[in-house]
Amino acid sequence: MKVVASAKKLAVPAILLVGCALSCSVSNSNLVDRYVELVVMYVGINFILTLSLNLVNGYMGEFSVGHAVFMAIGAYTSAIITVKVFSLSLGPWIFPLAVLTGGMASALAGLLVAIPSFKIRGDYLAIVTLAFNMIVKSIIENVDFLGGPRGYLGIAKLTSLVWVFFFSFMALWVIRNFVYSNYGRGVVSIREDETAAIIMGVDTKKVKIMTFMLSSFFAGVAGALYAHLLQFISPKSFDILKSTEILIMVYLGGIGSIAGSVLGASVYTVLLELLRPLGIWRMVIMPLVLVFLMIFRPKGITGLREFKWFIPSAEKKIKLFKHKV
Amino acid sequence: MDLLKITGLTHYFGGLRAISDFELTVNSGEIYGIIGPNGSGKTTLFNLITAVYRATSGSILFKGTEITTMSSDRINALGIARTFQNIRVFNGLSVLDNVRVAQFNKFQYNILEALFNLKSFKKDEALVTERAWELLKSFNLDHRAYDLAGTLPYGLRRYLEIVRALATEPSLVLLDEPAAGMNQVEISKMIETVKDIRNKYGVAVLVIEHQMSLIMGICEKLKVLDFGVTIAGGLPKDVRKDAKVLEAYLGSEVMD
Amino acid sequence: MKNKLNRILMLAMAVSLVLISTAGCSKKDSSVKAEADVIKIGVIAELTGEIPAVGASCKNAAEMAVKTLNDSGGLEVGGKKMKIKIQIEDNAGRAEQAASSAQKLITQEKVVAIIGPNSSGGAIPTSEITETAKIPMITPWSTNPKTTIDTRLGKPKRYAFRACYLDSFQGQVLALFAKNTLHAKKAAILFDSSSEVLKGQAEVFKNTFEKNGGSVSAYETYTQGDRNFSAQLTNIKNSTPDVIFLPSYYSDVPLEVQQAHRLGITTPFLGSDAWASSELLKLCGKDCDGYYFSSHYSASSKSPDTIKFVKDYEALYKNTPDDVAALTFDAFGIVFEAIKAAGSAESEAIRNAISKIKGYHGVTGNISFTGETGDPVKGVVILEIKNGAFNWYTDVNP
Amino acid sequence: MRLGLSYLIQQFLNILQLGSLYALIAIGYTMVYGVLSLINFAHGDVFMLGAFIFFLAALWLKLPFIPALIVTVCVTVCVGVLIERLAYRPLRNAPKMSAVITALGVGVFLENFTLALSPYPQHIPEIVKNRAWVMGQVTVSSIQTIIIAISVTLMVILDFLVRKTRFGMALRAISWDISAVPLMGIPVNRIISQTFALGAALGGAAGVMYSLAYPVIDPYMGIMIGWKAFISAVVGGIGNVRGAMTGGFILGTVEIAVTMFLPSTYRDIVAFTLLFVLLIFRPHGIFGTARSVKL
Repeated sequence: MKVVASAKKLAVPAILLVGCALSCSVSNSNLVDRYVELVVMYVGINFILTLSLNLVNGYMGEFSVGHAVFMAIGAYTSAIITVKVFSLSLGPWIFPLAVLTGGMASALAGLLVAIPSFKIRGDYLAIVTLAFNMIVKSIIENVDFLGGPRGYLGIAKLTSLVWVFFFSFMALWVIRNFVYSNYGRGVVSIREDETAAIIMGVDTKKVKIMTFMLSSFFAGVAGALYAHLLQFISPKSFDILKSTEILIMVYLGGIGSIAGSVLGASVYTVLLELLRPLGIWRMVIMPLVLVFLMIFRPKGITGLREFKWFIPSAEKKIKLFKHKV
Repeated sequence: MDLLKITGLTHYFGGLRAISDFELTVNSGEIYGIIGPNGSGKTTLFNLITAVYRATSGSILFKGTEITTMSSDRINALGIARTFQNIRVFNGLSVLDNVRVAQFNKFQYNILEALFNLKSFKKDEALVTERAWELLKSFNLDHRAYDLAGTLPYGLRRYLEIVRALATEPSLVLLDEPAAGMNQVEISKMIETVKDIRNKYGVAVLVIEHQMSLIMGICEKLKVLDFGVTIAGGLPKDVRKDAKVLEAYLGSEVMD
Repeated sequence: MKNKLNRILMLAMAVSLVLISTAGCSKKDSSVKAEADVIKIGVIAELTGEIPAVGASCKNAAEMAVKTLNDSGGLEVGGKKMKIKIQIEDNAGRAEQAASSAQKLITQEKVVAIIGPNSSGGAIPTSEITETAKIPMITPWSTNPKTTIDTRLGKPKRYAFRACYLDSFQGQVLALFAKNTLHAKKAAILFDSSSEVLKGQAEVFKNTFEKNGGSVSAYETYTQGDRNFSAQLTNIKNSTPDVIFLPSYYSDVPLEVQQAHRLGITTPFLGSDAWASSELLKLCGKDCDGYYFSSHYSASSKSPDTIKFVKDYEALYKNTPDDVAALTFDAFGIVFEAIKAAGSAESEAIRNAISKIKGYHGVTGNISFTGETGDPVKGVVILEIKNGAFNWYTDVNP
Repeated sequence: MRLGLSYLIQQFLNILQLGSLYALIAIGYTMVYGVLSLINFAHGDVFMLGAFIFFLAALWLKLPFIPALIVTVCVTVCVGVLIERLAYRPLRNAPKMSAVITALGVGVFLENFTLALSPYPQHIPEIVKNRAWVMGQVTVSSIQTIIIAISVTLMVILDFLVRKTRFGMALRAISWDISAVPLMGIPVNRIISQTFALGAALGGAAGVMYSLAYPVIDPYMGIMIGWKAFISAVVGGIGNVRGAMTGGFILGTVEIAVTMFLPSTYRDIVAFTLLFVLLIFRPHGIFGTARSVKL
């Protein structure tokens, strides 16, 4: 028994270490096609985005439609740090710090949505998030320091497969811990019945702040990875179309499920690349696939279930979260 | 000391007076009943105590603290828990999680400890889970602990609500029609449960009920409301004989 | 239940992995086999997304350029005739898709050069990838100075070229044209502030115009997708300018001009290369008559190359070629010329040959590269809209 | 900037024109939301289809204005009903958000399908002779007049339909409680189809008038205006027809007023910040009310 327990304790760092080593050797050797590697990195970034939005839209049952705004804040903050604040030679070492700072800046911005959410709910909160997305995009367009609509340039290519793996894994692990803690139960209780939750002692304001901040933190992390992968960001990269793309990945995969986010992000990203030979018809077929998937699997691919590895061992026996609506 | 002391409580819905000049004192460990015809303002009273509504005037003191302007979760942290007339368990959470989430105020760990799965987090989680199991066992709900609350039958959901309320470690529980829709056998089981709440957990109970058998079986004191006005109060045997009460109930329900 | 989900997850992951790798491998095999007598060039175009018309023109011109060459027997490389094959990828007008298209073209299709993307938002990330992979790329239409410059090092990128002139040059030419030829003292500007290109043009115009003694009486903006300009135009009307500089995409121009006329504005408009599409004539009707704009080329040019290009294009696509089409055609011309000069279809040799091109007679005028930067030396054409046609007015060379 | 009376009148006319178009499209959102609690994101693209069908009717069939308008409205009604049948009805009992995502998918499909057939923007021929009447410094155009007149007429008719007819009563009953309605003998499916038909008709009509005012049409024209109409519907209180009309005019006013007084670069920042603030003070829009919860 003891051996099993200590093995379990080591599982998380072990997976992290092996994964990092593996992704490091893959990107340094020529084993994997650069294109495949790039697509895998897109999948990772999209997974972080999807999972972080899932926290708000799936677990908490709100409808945030402006998730790209947090990505933008993380991307711009981290880019400024690696370009303006620290010299180029320090870049690679400062990178994880820049990513985390980007995430924190974005988490602070998450407060701006969390506080209205105390009073505003449902479709009205959706409009608040939409408005926030438009406001920030418009501000970036008007600030010359950020390059305006021309975009922010001179970003070094610091995102590698290793970092994408590392941050995807951290997002998965941290959000899993959150979801299966009492904060996470509080989040679901807000979705199920906010009035009852607050009467039963759930500090709903605190839970909402935590959820929005955690969600926007990881969106910011994804934004930072995105910026240092493409080496170019502009307000257009974070417009309402990007937000709807993330939204589609969340509902395609399945709400309130970490496995759903893994599947939603991978299926969407890979399909978009696989359909390339269709040329202009790719973007006609893609939404059709989505509509058919929704009709035949209205609850997303995972349909509210969870992959058992993602559930902490103490919680395994519990039947899974099911959705009211 | 008085546990709950309500003085001059008045509440308006628009122009309609739902509760007027209400007075109530509940002592520790007491079982107090509130009866009255439909629409007499009983549930409104509970909603005022738990801050779902804000009182137009008057004061509510709990353990000597003014709670009239407090938020619902703070009031709960002070020691008031309740159940609802139309059951409101968290259908999408498991039975166990329903009981665990109600211990929100009991958690010592902070957000970072939770996010990084640290020792203090695991210790607290284990403690809270154990307490949840104990409660579930003593109310015979443990065999359904892993099921979603939404899949429980009506009667069990009523008990789950009571367990959830007790999980917040209250000193006063407000029960809103706990025996609604129950038959005589089930009612007598509920009577035992309510007595248990007081005797085993030392919690005072304020109960609203239409089922006179339950009220008369357990309440030490009674208050009768009609159209928001207190028309009688005192010991159950005195209230039963009160002329005004008989008049208010005439035709609507036969007492006992 | 849970087991089923595990299986679904595993299956999905396995399937997608297999699909990606087989897609990659099969492509690799075919390209290895075909490599002997075919040169592969990649095209990244905005077929969907916000500027699909640009992508459509780019695709048309690319297909025509390659077809013309292959029909004439192919390209002479080191004494051997070789055919050209193009692979067109859609970037949906988004940066990340431009990057993945470029990476796919390079690693899976093994192209020797890339033409495109046209928008700077796509061209900049693409140029970063081609720079690493050492594959030359020519963007037909991205006028952003940063496309060919490595901002971090402050040096020109080695493998990034463009077929068009720079915005700064165009803005200066237009400001001087307004001041000297149109004799304007007060100018109003209305532009799409969400477009990096148009905002740049407006800024350069404003600076140059003010430096040369003019004044800007109104500086109004709108955002992509706006259709109602009445508020801005009313402001402009009240500032009584002599000329209105309108760096707007051709699809917006007719709306702006017609709404201005409806509001009783009679001040002449002056446009930039964003006007240059034959669609403008159809869309604008008589409303745009008498206005001037700058362009990369003139379809009514008397140069025999241009006449042939316009005739061929019209025969194929029933449409007058716009400047994106002309620039794409020239980008292909430059690559073909470079392959011929280098006598090799190696990327590095092509890159070196492109940087040495002098006085290439393109559809859009004479194009030379200095060898130092990827920006060509070429002139601006000023066109006048008259009787429903674009007429050549003057050439301004650097 | 001179703020003469004529300037204000001119801008007021601009507000009326823009606002009535927003209002017409917003009604489509709000009615569908009322019966199904579904944000019909494909509505902006039905509006776009309206403009394209009008273009085809005018160019190919060479129809004059009124017949072309009628043909367009008929076709968009069919499209609207078809979308409901094929894409939304199978999801009637699914989670609400799945239907919303389906709507997004249908919208993207309509956009890119149109794009694949016509990558270049199209120009609407001058089907209505445009005249401009100059009164002092104010210019009134015939197209402006037509747009405002038709929109207002349509809105009055719709308001009458919702408030006074059996259909309207059924509509309001469904939006109150869809599960109780079949018990009262109301054919739910038929009413929902009719609602979609009506919404699509207004969207199509708005597309026609939009392309009169702004005669360059492209497949993506519905995205931005769709979002803005959705915002109008929410500002007015979603589910409320009069609220949607008011919301449309409010959004039009804010957009134009901001451009009047501030550099237009800041229009979006100011307009959306106002929206943000409005929702903080009126969390359910202007006409919306919180559904009270019974404990």
